[in-house]
Amino acid sequence: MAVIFERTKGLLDVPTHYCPGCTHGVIHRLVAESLEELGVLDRATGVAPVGCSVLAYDYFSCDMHEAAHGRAPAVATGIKRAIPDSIVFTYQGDGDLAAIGTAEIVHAAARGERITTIFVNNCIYGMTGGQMAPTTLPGQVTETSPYGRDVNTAGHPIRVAEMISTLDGAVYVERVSVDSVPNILKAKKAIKKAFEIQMQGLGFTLIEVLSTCPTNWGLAPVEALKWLRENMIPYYPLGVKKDATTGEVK
Amino acid sequence: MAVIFERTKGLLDVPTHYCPGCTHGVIHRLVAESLEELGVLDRATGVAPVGCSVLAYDYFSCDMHEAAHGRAPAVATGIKRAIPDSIVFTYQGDGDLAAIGTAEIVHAAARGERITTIFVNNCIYGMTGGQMAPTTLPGQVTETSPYGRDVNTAGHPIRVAEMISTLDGAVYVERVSVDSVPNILKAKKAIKKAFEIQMQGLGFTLIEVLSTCPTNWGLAPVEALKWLRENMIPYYPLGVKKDATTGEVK
Amino acid sequence: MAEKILMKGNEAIGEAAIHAGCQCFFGYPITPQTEVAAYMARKMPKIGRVFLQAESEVAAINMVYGAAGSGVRVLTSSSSPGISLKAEGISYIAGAELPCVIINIVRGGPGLGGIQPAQSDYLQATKGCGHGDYKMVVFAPASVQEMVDLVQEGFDVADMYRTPVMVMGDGMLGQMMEPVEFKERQGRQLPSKDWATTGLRGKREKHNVINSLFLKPEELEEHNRKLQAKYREIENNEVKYEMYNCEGEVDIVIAAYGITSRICKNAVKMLEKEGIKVGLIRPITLWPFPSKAFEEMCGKTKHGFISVELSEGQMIEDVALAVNGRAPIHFYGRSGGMVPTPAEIANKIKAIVGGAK
Amino acid sequence: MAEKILMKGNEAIGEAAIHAGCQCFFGYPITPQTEVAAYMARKMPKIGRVFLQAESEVAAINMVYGAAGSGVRVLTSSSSPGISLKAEGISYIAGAELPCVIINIVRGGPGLGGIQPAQSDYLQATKGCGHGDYKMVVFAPASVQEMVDLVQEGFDVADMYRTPVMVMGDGMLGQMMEPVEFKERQGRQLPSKDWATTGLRGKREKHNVINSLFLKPEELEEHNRKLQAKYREIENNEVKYEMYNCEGEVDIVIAAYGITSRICKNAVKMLEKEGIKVGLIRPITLWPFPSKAFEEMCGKTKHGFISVELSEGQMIEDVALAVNGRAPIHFYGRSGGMVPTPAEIANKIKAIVGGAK
Amino acid sequence: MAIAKFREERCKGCGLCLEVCPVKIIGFDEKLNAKGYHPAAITEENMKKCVGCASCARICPDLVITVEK
Amino acid sequence: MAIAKFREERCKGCGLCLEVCPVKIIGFDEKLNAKGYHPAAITEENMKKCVGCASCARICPDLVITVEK
Amino acid sequence: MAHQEIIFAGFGGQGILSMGKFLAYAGLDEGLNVSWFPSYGPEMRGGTSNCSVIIDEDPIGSPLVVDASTVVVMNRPSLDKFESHVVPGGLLIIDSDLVNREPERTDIDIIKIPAQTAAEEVGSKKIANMVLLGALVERTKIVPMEALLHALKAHGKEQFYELNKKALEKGAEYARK
Amino acid sequence: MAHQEIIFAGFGGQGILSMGKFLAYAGLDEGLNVSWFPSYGPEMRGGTSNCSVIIDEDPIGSPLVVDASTVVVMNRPSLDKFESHVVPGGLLIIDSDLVNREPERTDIDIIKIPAQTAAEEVGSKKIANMVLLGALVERTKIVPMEALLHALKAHGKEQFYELNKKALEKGAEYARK
Ligand SMILES: Cc1ncc(C[n+]2csc(CCOP(=O)(O)OP(=O)(O)O)c2C)c(N)n1
Ligand SMILES: Cc1ncc(C[n+]2csc(CCOP(=O)(O)OP(=O)(O)O)c2C)c(N)n1
Ligand code: SF4
Ligand code: SF4
Ligand code: SF4
Ligand code: SF4
Ligand code: SF4
Ligand code: SF4
Ligand SMILES: [Mg+2]
Ligand SMILES: [Mg+2]
Repeated sequence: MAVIFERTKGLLDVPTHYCPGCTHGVIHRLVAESLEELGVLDRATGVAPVGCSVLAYDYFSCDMHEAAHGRAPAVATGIKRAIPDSIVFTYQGDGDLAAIGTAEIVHAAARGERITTIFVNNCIYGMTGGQMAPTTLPGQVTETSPYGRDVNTAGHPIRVAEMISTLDGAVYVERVSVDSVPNILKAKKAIKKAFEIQMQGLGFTLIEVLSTCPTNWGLAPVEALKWLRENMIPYYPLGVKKDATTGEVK
Repeated sequence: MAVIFERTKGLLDVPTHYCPGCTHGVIHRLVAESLEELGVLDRATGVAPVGCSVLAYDYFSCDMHEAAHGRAPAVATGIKRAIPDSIVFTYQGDGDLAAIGTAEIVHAAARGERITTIFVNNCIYGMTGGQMAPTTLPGQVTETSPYGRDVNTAGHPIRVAEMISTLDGAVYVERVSVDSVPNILKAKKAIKKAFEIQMQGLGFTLIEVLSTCPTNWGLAPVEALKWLRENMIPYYPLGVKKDATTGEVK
Repeated sequence: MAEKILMKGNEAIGEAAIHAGCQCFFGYPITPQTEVAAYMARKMPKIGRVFLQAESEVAAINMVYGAAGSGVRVLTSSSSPGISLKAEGISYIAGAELPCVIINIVRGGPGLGGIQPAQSDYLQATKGCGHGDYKMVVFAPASVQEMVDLVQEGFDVADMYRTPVMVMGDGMLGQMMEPVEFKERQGRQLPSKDWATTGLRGKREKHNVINSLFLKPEELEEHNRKLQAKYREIENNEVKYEMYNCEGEVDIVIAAYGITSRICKNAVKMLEKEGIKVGLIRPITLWPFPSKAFEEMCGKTKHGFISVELSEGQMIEDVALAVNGRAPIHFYGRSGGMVPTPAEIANKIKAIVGGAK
Repeated sequence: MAEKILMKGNEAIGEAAIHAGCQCFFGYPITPQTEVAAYMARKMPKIGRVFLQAESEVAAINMVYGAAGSGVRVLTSSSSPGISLKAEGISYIAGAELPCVIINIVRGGPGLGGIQPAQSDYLQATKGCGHGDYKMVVFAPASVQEMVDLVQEGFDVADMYRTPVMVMGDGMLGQMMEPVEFKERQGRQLPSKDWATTGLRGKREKHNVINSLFLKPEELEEHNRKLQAKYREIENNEVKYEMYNCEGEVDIVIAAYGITSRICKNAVKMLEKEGIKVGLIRPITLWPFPSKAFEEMCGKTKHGFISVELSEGQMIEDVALAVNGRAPIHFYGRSGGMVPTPAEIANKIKAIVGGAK
Repeated sequence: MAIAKFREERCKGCGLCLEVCPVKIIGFDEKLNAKGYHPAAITEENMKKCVGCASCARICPDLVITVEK
Repeated sequence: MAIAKFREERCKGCGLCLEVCPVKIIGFDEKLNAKGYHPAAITEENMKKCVGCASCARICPDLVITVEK
Repeated sequence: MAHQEIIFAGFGGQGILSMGKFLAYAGLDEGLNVSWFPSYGPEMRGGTSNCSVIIDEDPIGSPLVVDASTVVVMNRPSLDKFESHVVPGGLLIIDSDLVNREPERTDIDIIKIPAQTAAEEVGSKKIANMVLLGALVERTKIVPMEALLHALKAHGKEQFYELNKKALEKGAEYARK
Repeated sequence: MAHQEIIFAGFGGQGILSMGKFLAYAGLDEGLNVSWFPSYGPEMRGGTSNCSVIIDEDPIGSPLVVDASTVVVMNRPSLDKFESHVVPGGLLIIDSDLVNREPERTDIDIIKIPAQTAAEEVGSKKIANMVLLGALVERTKIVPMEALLHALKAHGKEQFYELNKKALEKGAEYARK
């Protein structure tokens, strides 16, 4: 019998601390598999954020940094500049990347930093117990938008992939989702492609991954997938936002 | 004889510290005239940045704050939220707004903060003696890009107006120039319109003004106007980038 | 007398600020103080006041600058790494002489550290949070009730002296519930905020400017001398502390603040039973530090002092400065979220004073 | 011996770092240290090394974190407000035990303050720049040559102890030109950086992790104890200072560092002529502070000590801690960019010691 | 014939695999695992229906499942 | 007839007004002002040619010029 | 004996925190010093939840209970974690419906209550926590049952009062057995 | 008298900073302690420029010159600002082509040189600074002229050496007058 699916060597064989059904775990796998398949685990360094995935450094089998909240792109820049042939990625949540780390992600992209950012958008601050994120949907109830996000006072959600696409240094930007198996397959393809572009030294790549937070959304894991599908995807349309390797900008 | 042109009451009657021919002075006038003409000098508060215009607080006749480098949009947010009927503007350079202050401007825009940002883009850090700014043009020689900005290592210039236009909370975004009298007249119109939109409470407004730095560009003032025209405008196209009051997005 | 209710420290902070007339709250989530923001998010909009989650701690402190400069009472809250990010902003606020209240619910450091209770930001708060010659008033409550009282007092002191005030708790004080009551307060007579940027509104001739820049050295020095004079005034008028069991001669005097002081009190009681008399000085203001209380005890303690901290030796410097060589100073500290038991502290003290008399 | 050339302090810093093998520079412009970055921008690309102007000081210090974690020598440079912004990052670097050199060319504060020379970040550098229980080594050169030497030494000390090292100058030292030579240095025997994230590269089984998070209090405390042990070792081995005119009995001892110490030396000479004997202790490491030098002088000074600073009284705390009540301590400070003349200092001292003998 | 093997002690009982299995053969075990969850499992009977699509494995956030064919 | 009045002591001699004047009547004064610049000025002769367009005033960064017509 | 240090522990959603809160309120109403302190932070993510409650005539030091006079556990991991924290002679209350092992301690007082079953009998599994709390108060007498009921009335949801009261009584019965 | 404190002042672009630098280099070559310190910051924006140079046998304290043994000014604002900084008996050197007023001090040595004219005679107005520097060295003897020439050769641009040398000599002539 042939093995059709088994655990990637890109992840250490340890249990994770994620809540049941949290899709952080799926995204970890996609990143790790990509690195393994591209044969670069040996020269890869990942940067974990501050957020639920803070302990990612305990899960990925390649070298890892734990960065200050929001600063992963700057840390990754330091790593890449110090060791230019390394393959460097940041793994960041929406609080980390789209709130406190806005300047760092914009400038890493503008500089065309040869790194890959995996941006996990779950519309909430998971780690700290469910506060509003810059990506929280209008009307969404969170700890700090208890009456639903009021765009009048709390502002409008940021579409990160679209914003980053306006920057010349960003060469590949795609938004994917892990709400279903077909979408997971597409997400994998996008992540792998981003790393390939990094290996070619073409510039900055970012994959925004729509992800669930069953715990702070107050939904069962399967319900959370549905909520993502029905609420997030309409606001955050999937697809390639920019592909400078082909000249495509959407 | 009728007075055709005289000094606005929006500016105090004091000499400025700007270098000869520096167009910061022109932009000050346009802002001050707009406030005066709209009759809001009395309830206006401006926020000066850190940059050559740091002393703007000594020039505008309305109440003023001097903000930390890059943080003017946050300071302005504090002022506007504290006193909602005030008319609040930030006056910021390209180092201030597009480098260190990236997160603050993006989020003020995303929140649809009812403030007006005057963004003075002169492709350089004037105050500190001519270092590279995020808006410095490819190949441009500065103190920190002595061999010309190499986009390969220093990255690509950021088109702020375009980037901010991707944010839902930004309702009016235009890029103007003060390199000629006709353009100055257009710039004035844009600035005034931005304040009008603020008065209507519609959201965030930003006017990017292309400006000169004869001193650090190493050019005579008149040459500097020409340099702006020939080098900056092609890279930073003028015009309305977004007008949500009409639904226009370019 | 108001009714006593059980409240979490973090929520009590929010309610106290509301009672004090706080008009704006700007913050960014961080454990273990997230409930402050959550509470304000629920309450402030209901009473027509401002709750705004900033994009970062840096933005939050600068929003505070803007609102404080506009003349309203404003609060921000964070925990250790977030406070480090506010350092520049706090220095600006001090430089521009703006009143505001800043909460630090301290967690273990350095770096990302941990999220459990700690007191390892003492030196940052009292000495070096930000560049330049400035000080901020630092309150260290030891109970949820005191948290409430000091937040309210903090707004008064801030307005009185045009200075930032930090109220520093720890993860335990922030997370625990205790009975609190919101008493009617006798507020101070406060100066009017005629310096605030409210817009001229036809009431003023000259524009108001909020600023910390003084390009001419003579002017910047003058400004600094003015700040220093204010700090001396605060040192003269605003020191707060508690002395416990300090009557007569004692074997040793504990210095402890915040949650640690409560544990120390239990240790004092344990030792009392063993015939060891231990005094306790509990600084309530960490800056200005209650040096006089220590001076007073120098001649009355057999074995000197012991600084007990949830840190690796920070307040001990201020104790040493106050004692100034007149008595030995010992130390007992835990860190990283470890909290000592009264027995541990008692044992340490017994080792110093040599067991029961 | 290498040739002596005239060099600006700021440029000498850059050249010294290059000599020390610094592979990456990350910085953000700020007066009065912009020449450091400008120099690196000119030189580093030519020798295949990295110059990168970051988008902010916050980004710069986190780039330093990344590069230091990757095992290369890395430098960043800023001035007061910029250092405040780096506070969180420095705490992370200390927590993750990464070696790097940080330059602070101090200007007047607080807030935006001014751009003229000052020493008002002493407490920030030595006590409270960032949250948590950590220390960084702080060098205070007094000449451009010493700036060069200490930047080079700084990289060694950083690598030796896996710790951030700050080299703290002021606007004057940064802007002035003096003769310097770049000597062949006898480097230290340094531990290998087997902890660096170079990629596994088939050479390691286990991945390397750069991190400052320890969620379990026991582990965070253990980590803190390890850091403290390292700090004690540094205190034992790395104190540097100069004693000038301290032989025999003296009327008073000046404590002064950096540029101020040079002015004080001139004051010492002036007073000598008037028959007043003044010693000078010049701390070269501000942390660890040369307490022993002060202890040594306690019995040999008639009128105690005087701390002379370009600040409103910061180093005086460390002087007091070292002297510990054994002698009186006086103070003379200027601030905001004001720099005293030798005569001013001499006058102050005469007022204390009561004129010539 | 295909087999989906579950590493029971790693399962958090989230149910995502149940949802995506095209032949709906995955259920929860009655007993709790060491983590305190009812782990996903396939009865011997049901296993025969497995088409080896690996959907379950692909959506499992905890890498509980290996699929062979 | 139009008049452009120059507030000489404020002029920094940048020359922008010279450049934009449609009738090119503005020149620099020989003497230095207190700031040390040769201030812009219009001779009495030239003033007659002023069309009162205020272009000079609009581009002057230092608000040196008032225009009347 | 007006000094009790209690740990309540179980899964999130079982009402662990509110159990502690009502007890603390009852203590407060009795004029005693009280404190309540939850575990916080990422360990919550594992789904566990616990809190410390102290009721004392004297002022309270640390609100964190290490040596507990009483421990109430509502799942197996909590028993594993906290069994050792009961002081000799102290009390351990176990929801025996949810905990599938016997305690090992022999030097303490142990009450095993099939709280889920008992609560369901009263009306809803959701109030199993109240059953256990009833047992605690009955056995320790730390506060009068009336004080607890008063706290429930004053600080709980009106509509659950009667149900909760029944659950408390049911628990008290078990404690009297 | 190997202790001189000199202020050079004028507009940016007049070579104020390099005048000081060459002098400092000459001092260095003579084995003396030297320091050079420019004014910095936004006042530069006004177009003014100045630097302090100290040459001393003893170690140098502050590099900022307040009480100058010599002041060299190349514009009117600099004369206004620094005339009072010359110590009694000190030296004031003025580019009389650019400074349109007489100095007020009578207790000091004053050399007025039409340096622009003199420089133009030598070859270019741009080296007026060197004319003034020549006068300074000649009058003060702070360093031998040879040392200055050596500094120019070692640290200046090759192609300007001869011109500069002539300018220095021209200045020296004025000082000898
Ligand atoms: C400087 C700083 N500010 C705030 C925090 C607290 N904090 C930790 S994680 C987090 C947000 C995490 O949200 P997100 O990035 O969306 O990641 P998720 O947990 O949702 O995966 C915050 C605000 C911190 N650790 N440091
Ligand atoms: C935190 C901090 N970093 C850096 C500086 C130094 N600084 C002052 S102005 C400036 C840049 C100004 O450039 P820009 O914003 O483009 O304004 P301009 O002078 O060109 O008008 C910098 C980096 C500072 N004052 N504070
Ligand atoms: S809190 Fe949300 S994002 Fe974090 S691990 Fe749990 S489900 Fe995932
Ligand atoms: S330096 Fe440039 S931007 Fe600044 S005042 Fe001078 S010309 Fe204007
Ligand atoms: S491999 Fe496919 S058919 Fe088999 S159990 Fe998994 S999801 Fe079901
Ligand atoms: S998806 Fe994985 S963790 Fe979830 S129930 Fe299935 S096997 Fe268990
Ligand atoms: S008003 Fe017009 S015509 Fe008259 S001087 Fe000015 S620019 Fe020239
Ligand atoms: S534009 Fe204004 S400052 Fe410039 S030369 Fe004309 S009048 Fe003078
Ligand atoms: Mg998130
Ligand atoms: Mg600029």
